[in-house]
Amino acid sequence: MSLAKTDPPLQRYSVWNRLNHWLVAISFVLLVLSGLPFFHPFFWSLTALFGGPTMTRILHPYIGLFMTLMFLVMAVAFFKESLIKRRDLQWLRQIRDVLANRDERLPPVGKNNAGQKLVYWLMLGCIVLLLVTGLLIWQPYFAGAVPITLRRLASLAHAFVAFLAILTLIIHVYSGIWVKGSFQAMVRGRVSWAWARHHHGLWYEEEREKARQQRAIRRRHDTPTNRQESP
Amino acid sequence: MTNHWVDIRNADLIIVMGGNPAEAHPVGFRWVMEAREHNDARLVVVDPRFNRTAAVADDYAEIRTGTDIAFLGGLIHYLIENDRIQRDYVRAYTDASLIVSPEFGFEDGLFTGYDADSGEYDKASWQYEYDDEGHARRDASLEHPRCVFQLMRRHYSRYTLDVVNSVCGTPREKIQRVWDAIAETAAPDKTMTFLYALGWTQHSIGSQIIRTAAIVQLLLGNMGMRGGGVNALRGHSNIQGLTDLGLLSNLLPGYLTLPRSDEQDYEEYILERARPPLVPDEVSYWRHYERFHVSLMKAWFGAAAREENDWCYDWLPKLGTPIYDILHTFERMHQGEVNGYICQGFNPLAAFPHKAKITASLSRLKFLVVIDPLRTETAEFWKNHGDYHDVDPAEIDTEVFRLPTTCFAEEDGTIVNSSRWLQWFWAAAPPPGEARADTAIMAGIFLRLQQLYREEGGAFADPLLNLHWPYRRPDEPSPEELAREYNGWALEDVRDEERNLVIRAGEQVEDFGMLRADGSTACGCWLFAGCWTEGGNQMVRRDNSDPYGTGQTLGWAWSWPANRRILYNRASARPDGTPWAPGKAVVWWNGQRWVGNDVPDFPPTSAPDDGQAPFIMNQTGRGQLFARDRMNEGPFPEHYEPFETPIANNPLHPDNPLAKHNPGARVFERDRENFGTFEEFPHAATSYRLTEHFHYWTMHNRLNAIAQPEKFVEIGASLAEELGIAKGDRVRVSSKRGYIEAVAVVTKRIRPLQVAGQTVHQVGIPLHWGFLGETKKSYLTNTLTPSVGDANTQTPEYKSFLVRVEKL
Amino acid sequence: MRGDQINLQNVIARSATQEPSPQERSGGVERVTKLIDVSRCIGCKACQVACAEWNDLRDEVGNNEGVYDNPLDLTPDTWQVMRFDEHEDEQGNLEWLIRKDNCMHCAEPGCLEACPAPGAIVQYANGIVDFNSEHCIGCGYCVSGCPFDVPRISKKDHKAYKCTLCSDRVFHGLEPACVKSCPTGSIMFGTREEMLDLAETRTSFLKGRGFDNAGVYNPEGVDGTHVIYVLQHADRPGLYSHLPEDPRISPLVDAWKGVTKPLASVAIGISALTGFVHYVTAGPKEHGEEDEAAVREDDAREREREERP
Amino acid sequence: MTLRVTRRQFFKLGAAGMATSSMAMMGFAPEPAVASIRHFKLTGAKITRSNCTYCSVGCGVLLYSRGDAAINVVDDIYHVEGDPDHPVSRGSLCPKGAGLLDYIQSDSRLRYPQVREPGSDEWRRISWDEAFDRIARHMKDDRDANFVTDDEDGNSVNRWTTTGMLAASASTNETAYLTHKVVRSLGMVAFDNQARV
Repeated sequence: MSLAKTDPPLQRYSVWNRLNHWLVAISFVLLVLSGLPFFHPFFWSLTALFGGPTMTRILHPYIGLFMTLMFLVMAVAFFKESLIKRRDLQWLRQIRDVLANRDERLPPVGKNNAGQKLVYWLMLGCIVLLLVTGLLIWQPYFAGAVPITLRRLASLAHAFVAFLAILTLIIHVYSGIWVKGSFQAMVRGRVSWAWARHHHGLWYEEEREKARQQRAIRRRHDTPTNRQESP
Repeated sequence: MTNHWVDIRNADLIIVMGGNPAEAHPVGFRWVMEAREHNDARLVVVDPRFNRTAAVADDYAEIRTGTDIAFLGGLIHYLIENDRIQRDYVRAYTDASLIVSPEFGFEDGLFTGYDADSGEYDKASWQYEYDDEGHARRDASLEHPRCVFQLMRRHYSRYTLDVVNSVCGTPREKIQRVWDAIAETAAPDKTMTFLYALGWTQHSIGSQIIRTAAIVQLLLGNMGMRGGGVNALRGHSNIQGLTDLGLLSNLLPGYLTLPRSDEQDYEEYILERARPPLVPDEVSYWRHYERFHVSLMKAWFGAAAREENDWCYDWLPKLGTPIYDILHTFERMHQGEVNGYICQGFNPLAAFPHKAKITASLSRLKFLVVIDPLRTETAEFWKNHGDYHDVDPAEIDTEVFRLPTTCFAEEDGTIVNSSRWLQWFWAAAPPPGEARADTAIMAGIFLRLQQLYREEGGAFADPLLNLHWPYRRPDEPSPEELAREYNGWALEDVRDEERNLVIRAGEQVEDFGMLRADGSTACGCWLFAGCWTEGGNQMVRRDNSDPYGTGQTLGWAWSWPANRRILYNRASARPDGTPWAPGKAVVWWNGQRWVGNDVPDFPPTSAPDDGQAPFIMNQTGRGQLFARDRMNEGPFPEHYEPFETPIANNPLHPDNPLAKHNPGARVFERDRENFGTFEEFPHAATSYRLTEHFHYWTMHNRLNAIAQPEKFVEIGASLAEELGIAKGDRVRVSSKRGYIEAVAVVTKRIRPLQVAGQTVHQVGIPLHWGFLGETKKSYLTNTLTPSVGDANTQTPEYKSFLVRVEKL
Repeated sequence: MRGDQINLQNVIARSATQEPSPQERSGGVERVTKLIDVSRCIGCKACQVACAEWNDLRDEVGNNEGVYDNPLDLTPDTWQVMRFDEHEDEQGNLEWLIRKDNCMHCAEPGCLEACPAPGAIVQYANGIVDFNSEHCIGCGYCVSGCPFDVPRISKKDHKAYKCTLCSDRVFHGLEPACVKSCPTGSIMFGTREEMLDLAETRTSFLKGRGFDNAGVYNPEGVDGTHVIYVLQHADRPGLYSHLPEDPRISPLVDAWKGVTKPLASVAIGISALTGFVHYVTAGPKEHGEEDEAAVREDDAREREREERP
Repeated sequence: MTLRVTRRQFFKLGAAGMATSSMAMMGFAPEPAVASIRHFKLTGAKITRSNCTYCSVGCGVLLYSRGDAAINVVDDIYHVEGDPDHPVSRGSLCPKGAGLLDYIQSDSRLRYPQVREPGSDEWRRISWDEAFDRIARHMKDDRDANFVTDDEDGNSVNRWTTTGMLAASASTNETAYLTHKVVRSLGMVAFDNQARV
């Protein structure tokens, strides 16, 4: 039996959202793998994954450009739901409860919790910086024209920001694994009503409201005979 | 050079004037640096430009181009009046004490005997006063009013500090500083060397500038000394050798001279040249002239040269005019009097003055043969190269042959460096394509000619039909055969006065002393006798040991004459035979003979008591302060303005137009029309070489093209400001004869000078770059230079002319 | 200077390599140094040409820009240039200061510190800092690392190039090409000790000729260089075409390449580990039965409300 | 049912991660970073002692050529360097001397005889025989037509003034001597070399 049949009922991410996210995710991982060797020789042998050191040097910036593009698209799509609200601050204050899984004490959360929003903004910031600094030290295209001090600054910044980005990524990935169902959500795009109610109470209410209205509309047009099952 | 490269390190003072060794002879210049470091020597540069030599000099003085006689004349005045000369040396080793004929005189810039109409001197009065034996009268006290010393003193009394300052434009204190430094070397244990090059020769008064330097050195007792001398830093690698071998219109090998048309009698020809001593018992070595001459004729014409036919005296061409120099030849060519011309490794279109005239002249030739390893502008003078050389091939009917020859790396042979060393070198690879050695090319042409004359007969064929041609491969004489030939060999057993065998028939001569005038010896160049003896090729010797630490390295190669490294080195010892100073000793008398760290340039057993003087080639045995009739514009050097001068008249003779320029200079009427005036062309220009390039060769080398890629001119900052020129701007430099365009190098290193109450700006124009090769295409500098030459050498005045600089 | 230096184990440092280089055999190896006495330099460019000839470099034929300098600057094909400066002092005395500019072969090479490619930059026991083109990846970090702005990235192969101090000649017991060619003895070569002594001699000579501030340029900031200058005005290196007063590896580069690298690497490791530990201790975040129940209640409530006529 | 990652599965993930990195550390170990010196280009070269023929210092130079002059090889000079034995140059060279290689190998070197016919705008390759024949013919015709045996004063002068020659002061003494010998035997007087300028 195909998974589709047993797919949870509630749509969380559209196909495009998911595709977009995973393209970003993959290129980000590639960037980490191709970037780390230049960051510290301990990771040098990762260059073997990209057809040798020079190839790695050549590929890294192009992957970077691609990821930036993908990310910006995603950033636009997720912009609204990533705006930080007052209640998010409260959620953050209770971060200990979050980590200790004392979810019942937490204030209700919208489509995204404060953590996810932070990841959004951190990544946005990092990636813009990485783009700029990356361009400044890009051999053989731009570096030559950049004053040496700026080039040094850029190299330093690029390394540091990349470090931040990687940390953010690790947190992001871990949360995906830690919060059951969210991984699936990004894979198949759907979650169960229960999952929604637990992790994103407010969003759950919104979705139910939407569902009610849809049913109302349907009732006005439909004959009683072919009435559908409730959600 | 009277001395040699390494000997420079023995100097206490190095005066670089009329040269730029750091730029033109960097490796030789090493020994200047050694002198500074190891001999605590000072280096002083006097030059129109603060050049690369000045960059490492202890002192520098700017000077207006072409005024060196004034600068040095003033020095002579200063040395004499302040008694800062080496009196013992002057009295014993120069002609200072000789008394000059009462007819001799000098007035308002002209010496006695000048004929304003012909523009020539009658030199009869330029002589000493002789006694009945034909010996010059002397006054050892140097007090006699007509002795050379007093005449010279009077002559240069006009050259005061003020006059020199106003003629040269050099600031007073700088002049004084340089004079003082030089005066220091009047001490017997101090020597100064003059390093000069074409910055002195390429003036209408070039030879006399050098004469003035020689006078200074004689007064200071610096001739024949270690670290002394008047040292010509010759330009090309073998220009010394070609001069020694006499490849000049009026010479034969070894500074023998061609007869004039009026010298119809062989005896007279020899007598004129085999000069008797003018002071009793002096060596006057030229009295052996006939030995050298006859040996040369035997080398050239072999058995055909016999006493009966005066050793083929008739076969030698006789000169109709004193000299068929290049200015003379191109003047005739310009008038269509020359039909054929052969350029063997020479690029006259680029190298001769007034390019427009050269182009026109070459265009009037029937045929031109260019023998060269490289493409040259001359070979392509008929080709249109746009702005750089705008001609119409269709209008040029000259038939041009271009023959490829080997370069040094592809041939064996010797060249003579400035130290007079004959150094043998070996080929490392075959020539490119079909290129052939110059010897093979000369032989090839000659043998065809000979064949034609044999078959068809023709004008005066005897000399070429009988030319001695003993080479195993007639079409390609080997360097070894030729070297052995110019060294000389015995045709019969040679015996001395006591009938002792000197050398056997068939043997190579050991030195020119073995040559004879009776036809028993043959020698292609007496000066080189000893370079290839029975002991073998002396020029390949590579023993660089220097046992005395004097740098003579007598075991390295072979130096003419007789492997001597310092000429006139007898003068390094006092009349009594002991060295003037231990540190400067070269040769000394050990009781039986002359010995030392160099080969004595003196009869080895002539005891000091015999009183023979050191300058054995001169009839007086002495250094000539007074040149007698040997110079064309006078016995004492006098300052004359360049033919294109930035000032109105000769400050020394403002009222005598005849004495404005050198009265004896080589100049043709038609060229005078092409001289510019300072009203029209206000800037004094001088041309020169850069270290990155060598004339017009290295622009064909990528490496040198990279190091200095494009033609530029050097302009002083103040002039540039006046004309609104910034560094890197393109400028046009025009003279009466044409214009060039180049990049402006604006520099603080050329300063405006105050000359005769006016400001003179000088402009520097490197001579490199042309319209061929790897560098950026450019105009030829000699588009600008004037066609006028020195009175004695006819060397063109490349170093002083007038231009106008404009921003483009 | 010694033939045995050709032994490639005589290495002080290699770029981007943690494990120490074999050094036991460096025992008898003398450090070499090139001395450039600016006061003796005539700017003839013999060294420049000899360098290009020996290293088989042929740069483009440029233009004249109104100065004697040519090529104007270092390029991948020009590993040294002569820089000409006309300096007029307060008294109006003119000096033509000509400096041979090339890699200084620092004892603490910024290029080597910055280079991420293992073995692309090597510092031999004799002090020569050499670029090893096979390992160069053309990232240009050496350019950022160099306090003297020496390395240049080639347009042809996108690799970094600079003066090698003729490592090939030196390892075969010869002096560098530029040194051999120098006509005036402005460039000298020998062991570090010999050259430092000679530098002192030359300095005192200059002081004797009135250059009171003559001195040796052997900057401490990079722990000394294996190319040292004798300057007439050691108090003002800037006079010589902006020779750095006190060159040192930029703090930026240090920050970027120094401790941050290992620390950051560790931090990344730790953060991953933390997640692991947290998962094991706190366990996953899951919704429970109560949520399912609540949802069912909501369903029921709504259905009821909607089916009410 | 929802996809659940059990603890066991999580360990697998971690293991995989470790694997990738350790694989990189060991599996794909890159070539060891060995220091390599450029090959010494003079090894086995033939060395010929020579003299620079630019200026009059006469520096000793060593010409390094490929090929050992064996019958089957055409030697090729590929490096020039100063001769340390030479008392004047002691191994040093000026920028011209240091660049001698590019003179020897210059693209401007001539490879075969050429002629430019009157009015023509181009060079034409010819054989040495043709060159020598034509030049000799020109010279003889001019000499026979214009040779002066006696001047207007009746002096026997035997000179040829209508064809002149410039000799090369960079050529060897041997060339110079032979040239002078030939030139004077023809009675030529318009004859100079760079010493004149």
